[in-house]
Amino acid sequence: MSGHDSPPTVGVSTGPATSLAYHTGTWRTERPVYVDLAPPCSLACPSGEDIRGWLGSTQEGEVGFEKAWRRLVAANPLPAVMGRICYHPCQTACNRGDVDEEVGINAVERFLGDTALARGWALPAPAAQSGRRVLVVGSGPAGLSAAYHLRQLGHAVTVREAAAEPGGMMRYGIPAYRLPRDVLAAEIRRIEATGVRIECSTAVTSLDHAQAEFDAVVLTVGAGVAHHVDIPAGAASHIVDAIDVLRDVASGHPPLLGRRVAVYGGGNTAIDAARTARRLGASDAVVVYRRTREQMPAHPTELADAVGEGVRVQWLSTISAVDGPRVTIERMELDADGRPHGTGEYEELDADTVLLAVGQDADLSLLSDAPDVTVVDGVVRVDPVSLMTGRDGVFAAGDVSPGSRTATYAIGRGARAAKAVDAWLASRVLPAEPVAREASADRLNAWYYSDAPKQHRSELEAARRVTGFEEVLTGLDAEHAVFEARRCMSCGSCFECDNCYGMCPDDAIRKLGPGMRYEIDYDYCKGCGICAAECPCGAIDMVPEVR
Amino acid sequence: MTTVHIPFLQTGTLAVGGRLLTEEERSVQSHADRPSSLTKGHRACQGCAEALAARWVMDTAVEAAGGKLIVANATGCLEVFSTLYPESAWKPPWIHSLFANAAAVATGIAASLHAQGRDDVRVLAQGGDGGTVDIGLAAVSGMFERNDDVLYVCYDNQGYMNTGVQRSSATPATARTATTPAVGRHPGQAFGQGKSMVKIAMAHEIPYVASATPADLRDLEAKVRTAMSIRGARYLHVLVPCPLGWGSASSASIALARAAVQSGIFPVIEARAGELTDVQRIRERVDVSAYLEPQARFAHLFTPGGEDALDRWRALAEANIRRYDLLGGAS
Amino acid sequence: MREVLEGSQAVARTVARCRPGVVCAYPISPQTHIVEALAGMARTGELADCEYVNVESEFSAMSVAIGACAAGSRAYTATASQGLLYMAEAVYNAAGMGLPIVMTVANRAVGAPINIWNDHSDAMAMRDAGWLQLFAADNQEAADLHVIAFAAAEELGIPAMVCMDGFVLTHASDVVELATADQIDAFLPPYHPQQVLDIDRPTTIGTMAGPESFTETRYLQHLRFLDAADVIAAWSDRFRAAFGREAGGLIARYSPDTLDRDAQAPPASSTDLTVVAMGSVLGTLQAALAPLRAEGVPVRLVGVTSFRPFPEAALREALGGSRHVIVVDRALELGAGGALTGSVGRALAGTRSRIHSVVAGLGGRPILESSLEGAVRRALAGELGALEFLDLKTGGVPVPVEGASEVTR
Amino acid sequence: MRQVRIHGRGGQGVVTAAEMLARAGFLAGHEAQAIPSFGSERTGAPVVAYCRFADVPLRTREPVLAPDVVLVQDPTLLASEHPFAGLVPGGLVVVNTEADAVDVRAAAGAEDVDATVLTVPALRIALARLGRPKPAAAMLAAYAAASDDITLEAVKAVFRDRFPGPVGEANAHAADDAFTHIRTTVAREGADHA
Repeated sequence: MSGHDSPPTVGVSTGPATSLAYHTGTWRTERPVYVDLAPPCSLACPSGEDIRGWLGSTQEGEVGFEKAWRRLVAANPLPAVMGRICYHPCQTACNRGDVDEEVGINAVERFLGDTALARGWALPAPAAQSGRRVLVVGSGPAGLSAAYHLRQLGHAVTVREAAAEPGGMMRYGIPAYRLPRDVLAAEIRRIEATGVRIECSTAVTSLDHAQAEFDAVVLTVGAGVAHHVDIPAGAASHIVDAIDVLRDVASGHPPLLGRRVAVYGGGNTAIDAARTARRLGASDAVVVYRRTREQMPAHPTELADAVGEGVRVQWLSTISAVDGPRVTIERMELDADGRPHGTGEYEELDADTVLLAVGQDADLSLLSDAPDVTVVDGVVRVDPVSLMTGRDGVFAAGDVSPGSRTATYAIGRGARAAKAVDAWLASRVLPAEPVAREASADRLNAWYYSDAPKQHRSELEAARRVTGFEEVLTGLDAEHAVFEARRCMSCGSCFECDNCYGMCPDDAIRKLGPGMRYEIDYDYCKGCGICAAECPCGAIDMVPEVR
Repeated sequence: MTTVHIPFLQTGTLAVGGRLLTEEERSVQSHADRPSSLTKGHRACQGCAEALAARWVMDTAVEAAGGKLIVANATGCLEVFSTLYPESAWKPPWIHSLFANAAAVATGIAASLHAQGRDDVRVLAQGGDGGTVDIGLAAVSGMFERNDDVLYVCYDNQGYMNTGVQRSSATPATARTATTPAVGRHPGQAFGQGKSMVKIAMAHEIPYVASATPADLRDLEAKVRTAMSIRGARYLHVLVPCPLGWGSASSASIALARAAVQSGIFPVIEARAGELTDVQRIRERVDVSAYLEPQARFAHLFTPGGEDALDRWRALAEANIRRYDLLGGAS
Repeated sequence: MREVLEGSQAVARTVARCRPGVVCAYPISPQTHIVEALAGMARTGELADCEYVNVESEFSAMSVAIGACAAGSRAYTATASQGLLYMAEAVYNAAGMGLPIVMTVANRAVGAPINIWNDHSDAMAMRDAGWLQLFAADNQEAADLHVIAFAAAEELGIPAMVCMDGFVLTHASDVVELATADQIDAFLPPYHPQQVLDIDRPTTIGTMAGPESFTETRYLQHLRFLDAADVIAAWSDRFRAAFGREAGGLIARYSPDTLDRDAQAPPASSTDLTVVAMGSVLGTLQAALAPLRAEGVPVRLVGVTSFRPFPEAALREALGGSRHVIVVDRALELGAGGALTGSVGRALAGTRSRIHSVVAGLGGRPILESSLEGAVRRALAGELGALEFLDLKTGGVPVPVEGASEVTR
Repeated sequence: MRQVRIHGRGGQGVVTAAEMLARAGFLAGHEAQAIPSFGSERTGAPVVAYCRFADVPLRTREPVLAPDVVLVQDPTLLASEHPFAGLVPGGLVVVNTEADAVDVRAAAGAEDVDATVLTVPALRIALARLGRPKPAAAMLAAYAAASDDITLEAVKAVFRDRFPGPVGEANAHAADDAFTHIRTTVAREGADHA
C-alpha cells in the first residue's frame, strides 16, 4: 500500500481563495469603463467654471474651502461678485432639479468668494514673465477676466478704463443692493495684486496707437450706451435712459425721477431701473413690456424681487407716445408664432419719468481708424474660435462682441480671449473648444442622492427659508455652504462613493485609495453591469467587448 | 431598525461608502482591505445577487467576529459556484456537507467549539431558499428550537436555480418556473402557496430574526452586526435577485431588490424573541409592476388577461404595507 | 473490574471514557439506552468537556457529528434501522469528507413491515457508504470495539460504525470488564484531525468534484480503505497487548477444541466444515457446535469482525481451504441470498470451497442452537442447500382474520 | 449452567429482575447473563426475561428454552403464558400469589409437571415495603430461599446497589420478608413436589 500518501480528503478539500486561478473575465460581453463626462452645470456656465470640481472640494468642509476657491478662480477671478449677480444658468441646468431642487451653486460660489475676501486669499502667482505686453480696453467683466488670465499666462497686462472707477457695468449698471461696491473693489484689487495694471479715466481712442504700444489688444469696451427707440414725445416729456440712471446712482449722483416712473423694456436693466426708482422714492414704478411674463428676458428672481418691492408690470404693452406726464400705451397681442402685434387699443398711464431700457449698444468710436475691424449688428465681428477681429492682434470679448450679454458670459469670453491672445503671441493655433459629452440626467441613479437624513434635511430647509441661497441677500454660513455643496451629484464624474467597488458580485474592482478612485480587474470582471447601473453619477460606461 | 447615522455626505446612507466618511462611518464593503470572504474567480452568473450578498454578510460577520468565523454552507448555487475542486472562492474556514443539513452541521461546529472552550470563534450557516425553506427546514427549525449559537442566513432567490429554475416553497405567486409553467388558466406558481420563512423563524421566538436585501448594504451590515452581537440562534433572510431564474438583466439585480422593497412586496424587518421590533419604511413607493415587469418570469402578467393577477399582486403589497406599516402612517 | 452490565451501559461508559467532544443523538430502539446513558453522564459531569446535543432527526444527528468532527472534536452518535437509513445521505457524506466519526449501530431490521428487532439489514444498507463496519460478537467486544474504532478511524480519516445486535446485545446484561478512563487515555491518542475548520489555517472542506476528478477521489478513498484493514488489525493487536483480551481484528478465529476465541487458533483445513458468521450469533454457534466437536465432527467456526473493509485475505487464510463453508447471515440480499455470503463468496471466488448461505434471525427471530446444529448436520449429510432460511415456517405468514386475504396475489 | 425464565407484565420490573438476578448470581460467584424479552415494553403486556448462571463463560444468545427455574411475577399469567413450558424435570417454579401451589398448578394446567412449586405473596410484600407493585426483590429472595444459585445477601446487595437509599432498603426489607416467608413455609409445610 505504498505510493498513496495523499490525505484521504483529496478531491474534497482545498485551500482558501484558490479560485483566483480561474479567470472569469473571459465570460464578459461588455466591459465597464470609467468615464469623466461634462456635467450640465459646467456646460451651461458661460464662464466655463469647473463647478462640479469646486463643489467637490467645498464638500470636504473647512479643509477644502481654499482648494475649492482656487478651482473656482481658475476660471473666474470674481467669485464674490458673480456669486451675487450671476443668473446661474448652471442651476437651471442642474440635474438635481429632477431629484428635488437644483443645487444652490451660486450661493456656494458667493460663500467661497466672500470667504476668500475675508481671509485675504491671494490669486495664484502668474507664470514667468513672457515679455509680451497686452492692452485690455475696458474693465468690465470681460476685460478683467481677460486681463487676469493673460497675467496668469505671464504677460504684462494693462487695462485702460474710460470711467473713473473700474468694473464697467458691474460698477455702473448693477445697483449696489445687488452688488456692494466694496466687494467689487476688493476682487478688482486682488486682480491688480497679480500685476495687472488698471488705468482709469484713460480712454483708448486709437487702435493704431494702442497696437504700437502693445503686442496685442483686447477690446472689452462693453455695451454701455443705451439703445434708443423712436417714441413720439412732447417737449415736456421726461424720458431718460435707464442705464444712465443706474450709472448716475452708482456714481453717487442720483437723479430726480418723480413719484410715478414708467420703465420701458423687459430686460434686467428694466427691472433694476424700476427697483432703483422705488429706492429713489417713486411710489409707483411700472414696467411696460410688450410681451408676456414667459417671454421676459429679465431673470425671474429679479422680477419676483421687484414685484415684491411693489413694482408693477404692464404686460403686452408698448409705449406709443409720451406727452408730458401722459404716456399712451397700446395693447398688444401675440400671433401664432408668439410675436407681439399692436391691437389698436390704447390706454393711458401717468408717469413723471419714462426710463428707456430697450437695450444697450457698444461705444465703437475707438474703431473709427480701423476699417478692417468690421462691425455687424452693432457688435464687433470676431472669429468664433480665436476671437480675433478683422485686424491681426486685435481681439474682442464681452458685450462688444457677439453673444449673450451677461457678466458671466463676459468672464468666459474674456478668459477665452486671453487664451487666444496667448496662442497668437506664440504663433500657435488655438484649437476649438472641445465638445464634451454631457452627463445627462438619464445616466444618473438618483436613488442614492436624496437620502439626506431628516435632521439634516430640515436644517437645509430652514437654511433655505432663512438665507434663501438664490434669492436672499445674505450669504450661506460655512455649514450650510458645505451642506449645499454636498448636494452636488457629481454628474458624470466618479466621486468615490464605493458603489461599484462594494456592489461588484465578482469582487473584481480594486479600490486605489483616497482620490485615486478604482480600477476594474478585467481578469475577473464578468461584465454584469451592476457597477454601471448603480453608479449614482453615471461615470461608468458599458462598452461592447471586442476581442 | 438598526440605523446607521451617517451625516449627509453627498449620498447619505444608501451608497456603499463615500470619500468624505470617517473610518468609523464606513461600511465594511467600502474598505479597500475588506475581507472579501467570497473572492474573485467564483463562477456565479453575471449579476448574481447571492454572490454579492454572501460576500456582504460574511465580510461583516468576519469583522464582527474579529476574523474568527467558521461557515457551514448548504448545497446550492452558492456552494457550486464557489467550490469546484480544486478551487475555492472562500477565505474563511468553510464546509459544505449536504443540501438539507447546513444548520445541523453548524450546530455541530458550535457544539465542538463550545466543548473546546473556543466560544470566541463564531459560526455562520448559509443556504438558499431550497436548502432553508424546503428540504432543510427541519434542521433549521431544530437549530432554532435548541437556540444553538448559530447565525443562519438564507439567500432567497425564490426557486431552485441551481437545478434549472424549479419552483420552491419560496417561489412567489404567478412566477414562471420550469415546474410552474406560464400556461393554462392560472399561469405560473399558484396563489395561496408558499411560506414565509421569516414568520416561521419568528414563531420559534429565537433571539433575532431579520430580513434584508442587497438594495441596502448598510441595513444589511447593521443587521449582521446586530446578529453577531447576540448569542443563540439567529436568522437573516436576504432576498437575492437571480438574473437566470428571474429572467432579468444582470445589471438589474440591485434595482430589482430595491423595487421589491419599495413596492411593499418584500418587507424588511427586524424581530427579537418573536416580536416585531422594527420595519424599514418605504422610501419612494413604486407600483408592483416596477418590480415585476423587468422579470421575464412575470412576463405573462403584462399580456392581455394579466390584469387580475397584477391586481392580486397589488393586494399583496397593500397587505404587507398594512401589516408592517411600511408607509409609516400608523405610528 | 468485572461487573454485570447491560450492553448499552457498557458501550455508553466506554464511549464516555473515549472523551468525545460532541455527542448527538435522536432516539430509536434499540439504541436508546446508549444515548440515554450518555445524556445522564453529560449532565452529571462524568462525560466532561462534551456537548450533548438532542437533535430532531438522525439526519441531523449525523450532520451535527459532521460539523463537530470537522471543527476538531471527537464526535459520536448512535442509531439503528430506519434511523440509519434516514441519515444515509449524511453517512455517505461523512465518509466522503474523511471525518472519523464513530457511530454505534444497534442493528435492527428495516421496514416495512416495521420491526424493531434485530437483524443486520440496516448495516448492510450502508455497507458501501465508506465507513468501517466492525461487528461485535458480545457485549465485551461491543464496548472494546469503540476504543479501537476511534483509534483506527482517526488514524485513517475514515468514520467507523460499531455494529452490535439490537436487543440481543444492547439490552442483555453480561459480565464485562470495561476499559477504565485511565487505560483508554493511555491507549487512545488524542484526536488530531487530519483536516479541521481552523480560523488560523482556513480551508475549504466539501468541494464539488467534477468528472475530471471524481474517479480519482473515489480511487484514493478505495486505497485508503485497503489500508484500513492493516490499521484495524494493528490497533486490535495493540488492544490485545494493552488489555489482555481479544477484541476487534479483522477475522475472529476460534479454537477447534474449546471453541473459545483464539487469535492463535490454527486455520481450518480443507476437510473442515467451517461456519462463518458475524455478530452475536457467534456466541450461540460456540454453544451449538460444541456437541458436534465432542462427537468428532470436523467443524470450525470463523467470525467476521470487520465487515468493511472486508478482509478477504484474512478470511481465506482462516478458512484454510475448507470445502464446506456455511455462512450464517442475518441479512438478505433479496433474490440472491445472504448479504455476508456475498462478500464471503467473493473472497472465495476461484477456490474449491462450496458455500451455503443460511439466513437466520431476521427481524428478531431467535436463533436456536438446535437449529444451527441441525443445519451443520444437514450440510455434513449433503442435504443443506445453497440458500436456506433457518426455522422458516412453511405456509408463510398467518393471514389477517379479516380484510386482507384477497389482496395479495 | 442454570437457566431462569421470568414471567411478568410490563411495569412490574421483569427486565430489572432478570438483570438483578444476573448480578446476584455474579456476586454469588457465577458467570451470569440476563436477556430481557425484546418488545416494545408496553405497561401491562406479558413480558418474559431470561437469566443464565454458569461457572464457565456464557456464550449462547438463544432464549432460555429449558429453564431450570421459572419465576412468575403475576399469577394472571399462569393460564395464558405457559410458565411450565420447557421446564426441566424437577425444576423450580416460584409464583407471586396469595394462593397455594395446588391452585397454581391448576391455573397453569400443570398438575402433573415434575417441579417444585413455591408461592410467595410478593405483591403484598412489595406494597407493604415499597408502596409500589414491584415484586422483583421479593421474587428473587424467594428464589434464593429455595435454591443455592443465589443468596439473600446478594439479592439485597444488588438492589441496594441499583437503588441507593430508601428504595434499596425497602427492597432489601421486601427480600427479607419473602425469604423468611419461603423458609418458614417450607419448614412448616414442605415444598410442593409433584
